[in-house]
Amino acid sequence: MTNLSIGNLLRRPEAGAFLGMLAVILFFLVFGGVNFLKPAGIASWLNVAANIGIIAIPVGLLMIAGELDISIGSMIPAGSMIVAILSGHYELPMWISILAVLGFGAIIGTINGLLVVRTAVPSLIVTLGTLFAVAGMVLGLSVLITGTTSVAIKAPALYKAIFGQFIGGTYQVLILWWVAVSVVSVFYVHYTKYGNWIFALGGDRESARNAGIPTTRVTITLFILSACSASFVGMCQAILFNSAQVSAGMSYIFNVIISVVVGGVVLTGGFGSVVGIVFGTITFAVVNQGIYFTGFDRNWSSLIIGVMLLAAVLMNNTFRHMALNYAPKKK
Amino acid sequence: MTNLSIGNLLRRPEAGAFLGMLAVILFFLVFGGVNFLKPAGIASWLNVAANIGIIAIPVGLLMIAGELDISIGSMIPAGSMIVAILSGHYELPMWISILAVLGFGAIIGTINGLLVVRTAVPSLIVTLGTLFAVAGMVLGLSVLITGTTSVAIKAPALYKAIFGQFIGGTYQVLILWWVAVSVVSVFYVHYTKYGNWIFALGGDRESARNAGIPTTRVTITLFILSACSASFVGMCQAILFNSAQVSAGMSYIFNVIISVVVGGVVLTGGFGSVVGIVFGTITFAVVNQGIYFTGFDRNWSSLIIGVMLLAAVLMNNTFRHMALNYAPKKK
Amino acid sequence: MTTPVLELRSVDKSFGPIDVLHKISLKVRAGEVLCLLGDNGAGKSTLIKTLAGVHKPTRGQILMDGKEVSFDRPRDAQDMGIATVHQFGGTFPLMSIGRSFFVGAEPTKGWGPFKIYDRKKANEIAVKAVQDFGITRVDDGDRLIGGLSGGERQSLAIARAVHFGARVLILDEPTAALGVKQAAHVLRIVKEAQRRGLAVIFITHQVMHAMAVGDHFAVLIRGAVAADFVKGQKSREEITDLMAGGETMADLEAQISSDLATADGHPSPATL
Amino acid sequence: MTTPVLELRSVDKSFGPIDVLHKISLKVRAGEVLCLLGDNGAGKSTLIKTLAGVHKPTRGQILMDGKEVSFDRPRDAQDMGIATVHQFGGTFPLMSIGRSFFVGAEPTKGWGPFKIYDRKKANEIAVKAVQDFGITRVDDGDRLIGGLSGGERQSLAIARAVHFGARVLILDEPTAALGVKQAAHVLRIVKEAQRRGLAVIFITHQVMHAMAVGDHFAVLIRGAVAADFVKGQKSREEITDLMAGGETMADLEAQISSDLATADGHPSPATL
Amino acid sequence: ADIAIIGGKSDDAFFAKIAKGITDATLVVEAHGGTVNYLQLQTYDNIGGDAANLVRTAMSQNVDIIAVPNWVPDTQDEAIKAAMNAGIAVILYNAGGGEKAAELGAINYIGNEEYPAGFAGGKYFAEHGAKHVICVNTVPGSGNIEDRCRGLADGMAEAGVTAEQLPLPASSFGDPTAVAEAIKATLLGDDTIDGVFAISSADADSAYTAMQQAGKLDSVQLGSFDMNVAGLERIRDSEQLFAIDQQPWLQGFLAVTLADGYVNYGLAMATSPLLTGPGIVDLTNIDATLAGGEQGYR
Ligand SMILES: Nc1ncnc2c1ncn2[C@@H]1O[C@H](COP(=O)(O)OP(=O)(O)OP(=O)(O)O)[C@@H](O)[C@H]1O
Ligand SMILES: Nc1ncnc2c1ncn2[C@@H]1O[C@H](COP(=O)(O)OP(=O)(O)OP(=O)(O)O)[C@@H](O)[C@H]1O
Ligand SMILES: [Mg+2]
Ligand SMILES: [Mg+2]
Repeated sequence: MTNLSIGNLLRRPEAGAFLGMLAVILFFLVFGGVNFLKPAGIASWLNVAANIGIIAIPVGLLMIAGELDISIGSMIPAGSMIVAILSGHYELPMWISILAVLGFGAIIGTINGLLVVRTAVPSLIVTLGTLFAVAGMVLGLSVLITGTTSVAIKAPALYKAIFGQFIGGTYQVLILWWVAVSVVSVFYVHYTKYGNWIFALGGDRESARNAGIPTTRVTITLFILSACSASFVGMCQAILFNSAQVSAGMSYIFNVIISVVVGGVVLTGGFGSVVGIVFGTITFAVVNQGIYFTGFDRNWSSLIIGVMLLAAVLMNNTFRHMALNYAPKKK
Repeated sequence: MTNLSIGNLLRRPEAGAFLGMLAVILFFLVFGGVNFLKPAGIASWLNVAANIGIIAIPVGLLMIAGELDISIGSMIPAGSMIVAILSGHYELPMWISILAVLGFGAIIGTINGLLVVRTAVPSLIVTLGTLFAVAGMVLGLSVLITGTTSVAIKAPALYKAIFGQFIGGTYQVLILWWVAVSVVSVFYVHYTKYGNWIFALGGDRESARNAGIPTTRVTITLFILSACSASFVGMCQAILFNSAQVSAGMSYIFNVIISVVVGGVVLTGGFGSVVGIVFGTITFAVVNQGIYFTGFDRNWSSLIIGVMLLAAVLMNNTFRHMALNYAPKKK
Repeated sequence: MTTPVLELRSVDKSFGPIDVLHKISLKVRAGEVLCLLGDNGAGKSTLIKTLAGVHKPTRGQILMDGKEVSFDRPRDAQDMGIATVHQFGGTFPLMSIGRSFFVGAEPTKGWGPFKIYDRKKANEIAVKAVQDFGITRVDDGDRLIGGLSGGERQSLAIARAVHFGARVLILDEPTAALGVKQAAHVLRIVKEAQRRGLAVIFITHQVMHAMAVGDHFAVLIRGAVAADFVKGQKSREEITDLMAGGETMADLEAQISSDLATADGHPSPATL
Repeated sequence: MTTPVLELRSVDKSFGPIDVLHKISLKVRAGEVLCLLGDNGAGKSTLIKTLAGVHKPTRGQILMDGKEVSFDRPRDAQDMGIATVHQFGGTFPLMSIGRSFFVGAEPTKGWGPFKIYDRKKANEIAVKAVQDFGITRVDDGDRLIGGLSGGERQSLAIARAVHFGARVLILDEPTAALGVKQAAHVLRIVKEAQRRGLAVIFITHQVMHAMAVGDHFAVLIRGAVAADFVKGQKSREEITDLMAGGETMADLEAQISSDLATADGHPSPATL
Repeated sequence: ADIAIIGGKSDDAFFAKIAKGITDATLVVEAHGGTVNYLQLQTYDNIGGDAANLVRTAMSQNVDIIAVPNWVPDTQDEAIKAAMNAGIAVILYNAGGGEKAAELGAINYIGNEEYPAGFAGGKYFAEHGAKHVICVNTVPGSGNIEDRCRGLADGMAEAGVTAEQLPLPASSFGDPTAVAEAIKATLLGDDTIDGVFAISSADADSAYTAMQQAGKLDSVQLGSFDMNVAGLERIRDSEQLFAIDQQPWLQGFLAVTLADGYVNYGLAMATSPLLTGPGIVDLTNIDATLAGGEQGYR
């Protein structure tokens, strides 16, 4: 009955992700030296992790609920462009842009969710459709309105401080947002009934519906959250880098999904944890950026990333397996 | 008991894909004019379809069996580079290069398959690992061996005629390979027991194993086929275009998966057909290339592609739904 | 007293071209156990899914307390106090026992946006409810459902419905996967629910179980109500015949036993 | 004659830290029906999965015809003539009836690389086998499994095992989801298999079914063989008590019926 | 004249400027009763092969003339020759070079060349005191980017200083933070680096952030291929050394108008190739450039 036994810890979905993360950090400590864990070194992967992580959490929750969202790939440039066009080109107040960015996320999320719920077309395909459609719309409208595909924006100091600045000259303020999103998500997912609904949805949609869960509402809400998170990150990037581009962030799609799955979320739904996603995101960011602290030839970096990711997941998986088979030992 | 009733036709997995294909062809006939269906116009999408199609069939079969393979994205440049380095740089005979290309496919396929079968890590993640690893290896080795990342190759006429030439100046010889792969696959998948095994595997892996199907062998074979098909296409591209580049074909991953799913294969496995995949590939190629025949503003082309794909799948889906609910009417 | 809690008036249900239910009219009153009997594929599960809000009837009416109702979603039926154990599913392999038990109706503590899921309470209630079924192996509400045996899962699903069933309890073959002890417990629970004034709809293929708890029997044959009678009106043999889809069945045991007696040549097994 | 077809010698099976089977020793001879009884979670399914090649025993031996065998995969067991119907699964919702029936052992025609799957033959045999179970609704082998009722699917799985079972037939709760008619048919099939000289292992929670066909009974309690006896050595009450995990159970029906008799206040339902 | 012109991805900031030139030139073509069909690549994964396919697509549309960048000559020459054999005139622009145009028999070449452009950047860096420059390659393995970096290295080598490539993995492409952090880590890891060369305007934004983060705004100079407004503003504010300009608007505009004149009236330029770059944008010419940049022409 001890709640803190090793068994109970290992049983947690994030245990594997945590060990995978430790392993890659250790690897780069050995091969990359201690610079990697000095403040500037930490920032190098924490900044990357924060950008991915804010999107990875809602996408991970969607995956737990049994759905995929790849339209984030064009929601990021959409968010950038909206703020740049409204506040950069038309010079409207920032708060209007922010509302527009989130509002656009809500609209696309609702469309994704409604299509998935109403038509039974797999969410990969639905969001692929919106991925293309949003990319086309953003490009078409930017060219129509501004005549270019890259718009500069200078946000007022206050908004820059909140959305796009470097704290202490090194850490993106987005890291704080990421922490906030993580804490709120941990609370809602693991400590309220809504989390339970998400897990049930991914476990068995039919049974969840039969159990009285408003499956439609939960699904649509999750799609809105993921679309909004992506457009939010896009907005922050535009504010931080003072400029927005329409080109779609296809690599984000991969990076986010990798982070989520490395974080121990089961691709087919029903299992995972927010903390695991956070660990998975850090693991991915460390693997991706750690290479620059090592002496390895840069041409081989993809090879190292591939092998490290596999190793991290294998470790993760071993533990999940132990977790599922675990039960308190009888005397 | 008439085997040719409309009901029976609609029940076929490819019925929806066929209708989706018809719909997009009609759309582009109306908006793109008749050039689109003249011999040269047909070539413009048939060539694209053939390149995707040869890979889409084994990837689709894997999906039917419940697995994903995204390592194809780096297997294509790997195939190109192997033939370019061996026969272009080292000037070895072509048949050695061909064996090497297929052999490399077999090795990576086996690694993918073994990891998936032995470790229960989701295949998306395993093949993502090999995607990065192979991409890194190809880049690293090319730079190491040739000092550049783009190598020229002039294949002898015989090999060019077989693997990389334009028939009548317009049709890639790859189209014939695609037809051959399709016919052989239709035969094996729909008319032999092996096809049955693939469907069973995707329907319920555990039950399939219990039913005595050599699940491990089937899974590994399918991974080998998909890796080999990708490296084969890469090789043909190098021979056709006389040069090879290492940049990874991430977009191929998307395009192949879209084609397969538009072709009516269920993303979670157990349902689909080879003919459907062929229709799906054509649909995708038509949507992608048809835009060049229309007068639409190019800035909006992504939007049109997205909307068309969604429409094709929605149509497809409606019919699958009817198919699953269909049973001969009792009097 | 005599207004039925739940009533169906000539309900039809088709799936596309397949007609599964034809003009079903049935009533179930408070404190009454309605046994729904019928062959495989007769349409029993489809009927109760219609009552549980999973399907909408193609034609016909559903009345609760004499007033017409329409369930758009299972939630609607639940909110009116109808708890259902479906024939398949209902549990989530990768969820913990406590969470699975309370899914969709989680106990919470705290207030406002800080209402948190009460894991301790949920686990306690769930484990107790399952142990009441005689499944004493299960003592940790955090264990995952995936590791339970089929009967253990089934017991969990029934325990859940009993816990939430306010007015009507619908059980679709609840005893199918259960051991003798657990089945007896389910029957006892059904009777307890009846005594507490709930209306119970009970589906089973076991004559003995049906006769043990049923007050009122309805037999479906090919989607239509072929017989509707109360306890005592028909003999066990008649009921068995009806359950077999109206075909005349010799008494099962008798037949098999006599087969056995006349069969020769099978070796008398040695004791181990 | 007396060499058992299949024998287990002190077989243990653990899943990680969980010990599910302890020192199981059992024999089953040709022409004999071994009924495996036991409470939910006693380990029956785990035991037969070990025999079917799904799990490998942690310790102990499996012997066939007196010779030790080792099954690395279910296929190995099948190749030795052991056909199993598992408690769950076994059918493929999105496959046709004919294909699902023959999955892993497809009938072919033609030769060499052009051996093609004989769809017509497969459909005919499958439909006939299922219709023999009394499920006459199923008449098209191309229909998808997904549209069948639970009982229809179960019948299909049993029909499949009977069709392929050469020497040993293992049925894990085959009658659980079946209607009266179908269950009777399964029992008849078990007896027919026995008469043809097959060894049958039959798992059920229904005493009546067990007593109707069993020659030889083994009761598992918490993963160990608690009793092993032949037909006639124990009374029905004793068997029922054993099935309930060794707890003393009053006769089920009697108890419930008497409960019912003493219960008062429940309304006598009006006829409709 | 019915003109087909082939170009890069529609969301590529550089090609958006070419597209603007094409759109402007289309007015002229249409006034002459002709049409312009702009065929764009959808990805850069197989740039040579896809461009060759687009040439064939254009052939199938019975156009009079095709304007195409010859990105991968080994791959595209065959298709271009096939078009000419079918009686379609060809004009090269953006990539390929004057020699190639002459060899193939194309009417002219309009644009600049990757290698010399890189080379010019290398020389400019060296002249401004850079001794060790990194060429940040976010698309390793793509031939034209390799050429830029090679040119840069050779241009520096001529002055006796060095440049090397920093290839980033594909997972960083399109993620400005990941690109910035990679550059930052590299700057922190090697104090001898005093110049960063970005292959696109978006990467230059990231590179600037990286320098800022590494605290090396004073010791490291930034140069880039192409430019956007943010980049031009940096040059104005002396935060970026220079940008290499190819004048993409001119490339698109000239390619289409020349093609139109050639087909309709047999007009041809006496000068070949017509070079639109490389030009260097730095403090000396920033004001005019910035004005054009804000309207999407530079
Ligand atoms: N969604 C559906 N689509 C098409 N046909 C269906 C569907 N659901 C059920 N059916 C058909 O309706 C008939 C009745 O099915 P139902 O599951 O209600 O039977 P049941 O009486 O519960 O049988 P069992 O005792 O085997 O559980 C069956 O023939 C089945 O094939
Ligand atoms: N893969 C597994 N991992 C861990 N525990 C398992 C596993 N399979 C079964 N068990 C445990 O082993 C015990 C026996 O399970 P089994 O399925 O064999 O029971 P059973 O006798 O078939 O019960 P039922 O009559 O309910 O089908 C159960 O307590 C179950 O929780
Ligand atoms: Mg049923
Ligand atoms: Mg069992």
